[in-house]
Amino acid sequence: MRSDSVVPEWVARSRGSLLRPGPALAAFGAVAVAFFAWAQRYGLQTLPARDMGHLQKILYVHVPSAWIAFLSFFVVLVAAVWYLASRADAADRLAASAAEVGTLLNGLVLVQGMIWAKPTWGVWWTWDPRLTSTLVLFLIFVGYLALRALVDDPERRARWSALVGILGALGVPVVYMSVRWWRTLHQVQSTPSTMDPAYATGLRLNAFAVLFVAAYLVLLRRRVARVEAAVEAIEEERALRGVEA
Amino acid sequence: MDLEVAAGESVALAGANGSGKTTLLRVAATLLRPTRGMGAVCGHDLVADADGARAHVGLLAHRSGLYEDLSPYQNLAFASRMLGLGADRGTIEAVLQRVALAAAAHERVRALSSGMRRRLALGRLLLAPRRLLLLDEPFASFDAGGLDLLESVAGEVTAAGGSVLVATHDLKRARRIVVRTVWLERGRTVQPPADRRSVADAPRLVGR
Amino acid sequence: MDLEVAAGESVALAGANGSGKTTLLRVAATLLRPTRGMGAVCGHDLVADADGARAHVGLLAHRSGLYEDLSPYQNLAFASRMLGLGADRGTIEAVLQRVALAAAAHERVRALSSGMRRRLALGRLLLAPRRLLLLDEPFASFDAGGLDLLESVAGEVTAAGGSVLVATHDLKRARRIVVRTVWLERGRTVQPPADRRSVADAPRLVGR
Amino acid sequence: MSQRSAGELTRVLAVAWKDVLVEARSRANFAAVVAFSALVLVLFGFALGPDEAALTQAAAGVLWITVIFSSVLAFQRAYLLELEDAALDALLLYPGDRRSIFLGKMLGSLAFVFAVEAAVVPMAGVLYGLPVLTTLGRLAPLLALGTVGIVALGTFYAGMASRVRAREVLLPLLLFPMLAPLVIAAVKGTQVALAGDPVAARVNWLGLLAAFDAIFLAAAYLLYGAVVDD
Amino acid sequence: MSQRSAGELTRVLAVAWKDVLVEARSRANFAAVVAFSALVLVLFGFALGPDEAALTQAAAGVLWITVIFSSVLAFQRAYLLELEDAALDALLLYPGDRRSIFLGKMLGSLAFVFAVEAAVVPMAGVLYGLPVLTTLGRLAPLLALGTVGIVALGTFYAGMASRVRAREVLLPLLLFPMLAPLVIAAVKGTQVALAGDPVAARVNWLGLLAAFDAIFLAAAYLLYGAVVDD
Ligand code: HEM
Ligand SMILES: Nc1ncnc2c1ncn2[C@@H]1O[C@H](COP(=O)(O)OP(=O)(O)OP(=O)(O)O)[C@@H](O)[C@H]1O
Ligand SMILES: Nc1ncnc2c1ncn2[C@@H]1O[C@H](COP(=O)(O)OP(=O)(O)OP(=O)(O)O)[C@@H](O)[C@H]1O
Ligand SMILES: [Mg+2]
Ligand SMILES: [Mg+2]
Repeated sequence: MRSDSVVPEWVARSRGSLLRPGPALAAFGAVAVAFFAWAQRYGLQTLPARDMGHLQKILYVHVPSAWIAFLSFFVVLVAAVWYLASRADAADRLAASAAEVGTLLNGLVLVQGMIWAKPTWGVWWTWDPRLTSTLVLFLIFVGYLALRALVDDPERRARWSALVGILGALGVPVVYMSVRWWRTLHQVQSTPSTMDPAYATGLRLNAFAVLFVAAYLVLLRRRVARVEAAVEAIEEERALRGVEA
Repeated sequence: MDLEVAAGESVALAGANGSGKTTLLRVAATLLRPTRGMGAVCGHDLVADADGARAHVGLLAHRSGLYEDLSPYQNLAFASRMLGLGADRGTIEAVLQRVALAAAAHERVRALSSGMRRRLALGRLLLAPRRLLLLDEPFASFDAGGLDLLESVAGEVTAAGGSVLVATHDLKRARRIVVRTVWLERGRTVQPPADRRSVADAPRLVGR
Repeated sequence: MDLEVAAGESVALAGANGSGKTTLLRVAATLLRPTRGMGAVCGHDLVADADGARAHVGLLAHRSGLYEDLSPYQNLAFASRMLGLGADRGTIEAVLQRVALAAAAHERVRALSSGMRRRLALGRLLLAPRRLLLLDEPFASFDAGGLDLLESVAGEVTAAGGSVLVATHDLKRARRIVVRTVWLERGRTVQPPADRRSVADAPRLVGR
Repeated sequence: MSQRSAGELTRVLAVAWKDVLVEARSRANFAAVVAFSALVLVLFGFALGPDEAALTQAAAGVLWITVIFSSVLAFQRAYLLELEDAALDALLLYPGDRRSIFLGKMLGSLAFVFAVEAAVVPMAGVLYGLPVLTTLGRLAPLLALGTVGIVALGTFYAGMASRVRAREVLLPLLLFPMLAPLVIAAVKGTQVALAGDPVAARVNWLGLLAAFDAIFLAAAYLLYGAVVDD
Repeated sequence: MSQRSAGELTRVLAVAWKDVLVEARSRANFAAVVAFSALVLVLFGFALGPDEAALTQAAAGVLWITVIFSSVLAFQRAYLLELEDAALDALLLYPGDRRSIFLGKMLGSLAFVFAVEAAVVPMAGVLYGLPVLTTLGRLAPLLALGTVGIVALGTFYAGMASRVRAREVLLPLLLFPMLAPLVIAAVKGTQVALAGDPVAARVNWLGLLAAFDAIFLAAAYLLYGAVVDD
């Protein structure tokens, strides 16, 4: 009986460096972070003079974060469909990683927005359609992550979270439209929908920067997920063997 | 592991606590999906054709799967409808008679003793013919009459060309039912399994 | 009914399904109040001095009474504290060792097999000395090692002058533990009982 | 094929009927949910009152929140029933289409929630002074469509949530954010029906509810097989 | 006597610690309750909004209803825990005063609900624009006293209702009528604390809450033995 046979070969090979990213991933991460720093600097330097107030600077993290969060949720949808079609563990790990990164970015959008809203609008929060639907979207994926945390069986966890991911993604446009109708019937507070073309280049650059950083995080998270799955398998094996011990 | 149960054969599963008997029965009943390996019941693959396999399998589990607030009669009537047999009064009363629950037919299941519940769960298996009977520690809770009943039910299934698989620690009693015994130990594979469900490694359960 | 268990004696309760064995054990454990009649454990009346009786009784019931999300170790530590014994690491580990659960000490109980749970429930009874051990169908789910364990636990209680009461259908196994058998049938009253709980008619359980 | 679907229909009805039967055997439960709803209505009365105008304005919202909380209780019960003695395992062992179980449980919960509403709406009418009787024709379809949406999604999510550790919490967590559009449409529609708000009336809330129901009913039905497939 | 009560104290703490431990082993559960509370707050936003004035007026009520719903979840969990594998039977078999079990379970729930409130109050402050930070000194005692009353009653009734079939539904049924006076006092007190309503301020809401707490706590403690004794 080979007692180490429960350890997948790629885990055994990595000799304790599991959680450290491999050289390719590390290089990508470094480039992503450097590009992000440069894009931020570029954005801030090219701000139109009249807007040099500190407040506007948040724009270059706020809007890209929102875009990439939405993109992450779209990845969750795709990975969920992929999982149901193929039952590939890789699909589930991608979905989980994208959901976590997306929820993180979504949370950042909310926090940044609130920090911005207090000085500009005088309140932390207002029931504006975009704000409200961002919050609901955030909560949908908090539910998704809670489900993942609460289901122990890996196969069932993958299957159920794929279902919740699909329904959640289906809900996004419905939520967005209904919140609009709910709100726009009455007076609308200044919404962040008027954008000066002067911001466009900086925004686009920063959108890519956040995209790269997010992609790095997803890849890193996926690696951790693989290790977690291996640990889960080993622990279960140990439980099975523990009986006669 | 490798297990083949022939038509008309009855087999006991033995093994220490936690050796995977219950898990194997649940895989054979399509309640768990085998992580690796494959199995089939009466030619129906357990994964690809789970629905086909289900039609032939009857499981008597640790927990009976009854509705506590309904009566034994109502529980059987529901089971009968779900099997697509309608709820014929005569049939149900005959089953209740056979498992000696006629007197308690309209009590709440909640008020029944543990053995009476097991009888009712057994009665549910009598509603339709089964090709493969899976019994998980069936000797617990039954009194002498219950054991006779169990024996005759298992006998009928094998006589009709079906098979019986009994997970138990009580091999002496099991011998009244089974013809051979299979031992499980961590799934009884030659190579140690990489997964707790590997007990399901290729359980070829062929009911016929 | 009338039942007296002497010090150092162990008695089996037999009877058909639904004859009232479980009910009697629950009355003796003070979990049910007798509708009529009375009983006492070690001189503590089951109704008037239920608290005094409880201190001497240990019950192994159909369901184990464990916390599914805690580990075996945490379950025993809690039980030990509730018994007023603190949670001494050495004692608890010794108990886990004895019931052969040391390897699973920090798993969730939810993941244990049925026999492993029964072992843990038995382990809880080992934390404090008991004068009266009530075992409800203890042979179910235990493998051979579990049965030996059960036998030695019961032997220790009787050797220390306590008593053991075993409700079971498996008299052959019970004979490894008990010295005599009492049969129940609808409460074993001379007049047929007018009440289903009348099995509790005057169960005089004297542990000493 | 048609015989097969006739068989499935029998199974759908058997599951629904069984749930109704369980409720009927413990009638206390239905009474309790109604009483619970009444108490929520009263509590809101105190929390928002004594300002009459504020109360009337909030009435539609309070009514729907009451319906949602009662429904959550109904779904949880519907599945606890199946878990108490591992009945769900037995249910999954019957041969045939497992989506019939979904439809059956949904139908059972629907009957239950409709019955609760039949008691709650008049109570809300009395407590908040709403013209529920005269507007019944417009109110009824709103209630029907709104309830179908809640029950379809709720039955779907309860099938998962009821089988995890923190089941009481997970169900609302998954369900509530998805219900946001439904709540908006239902509340607005109810306000229009009750008071005739001219601005809000420009949107076809009933149509919105119907669309919502269609999308989520279809999705839940199609995906349910994967919920119980293990 | 004093040694005996020291023993009971150990048992109280053991029960409370066990409940905290179970929560800690599934930390996700606490997060889920917090998210649930956020959802209730948002759902009310949809039901009562988008008119900001109406929302502000209703805020104190919404806050307390959120606290109550979260507490109900906590009680349900606390007792489902004991029922899952008949652990309550085992608990009742330990010698000693059974009211210690009540105190222990109450303490455990109290810890949980306080933790939830620490997250809910800031969220309500942000979403409904309440000055929770500046009025914290007046809010905290209100929250503490109100919560103790809710938890005392809830633990008592959960202990009772958990032994009955329709437990999830019976709990609120029994809980809510008793809670009504307590919640009214809490809501009114909170409104005063937040806005300084001069009329309502003439009543000593805090004193009223303290009186309710004393009554409920004493009654629940004394009666608990009878509830679990069968
Ligand atoms: C909690 C508060 C806030 C949240 C949740 C929030 C959320 C969002 C989201 C989700 C987007 C991306 C929408 C899209 O591209 O479709 C966005 C874009 C934007 N936000 Fe915010 N926001 C908040 C506060 C603010 C504030 C206070 C301002 C400035 C006064 C602001 C200015 C902008 C601008 C300029 C855009 C880009 C507009 C566009 O793409 O059309 N946001 N916000
Ligand atoms: N849901 C689960 N999650 C993780 N592990 C599990 C689960 N169910 C069972 N196991 C593990 O699988 C192993 C086999 O359990 P199983 O219930 O099949 O044993 P068994 O042979 O029926 O034992 P017993 O005789 O005690 O009933 C055990 O070690 C158990 O810990
Ligand atoms: N909670 C209850 N309410 C009403 N009747 C009950 C209740 N519990 C048990 N009974 C009835 O009391 C009788 C005795 O049941 P008990 O569980 O004591 O039997 P038992 O001898 O343990 O049987 P078994 O061998 O099947 O476990 C049964 O007829 C049962 O219907
Ligand atoms: Mg087993
Ligand atoms: Mg019994």
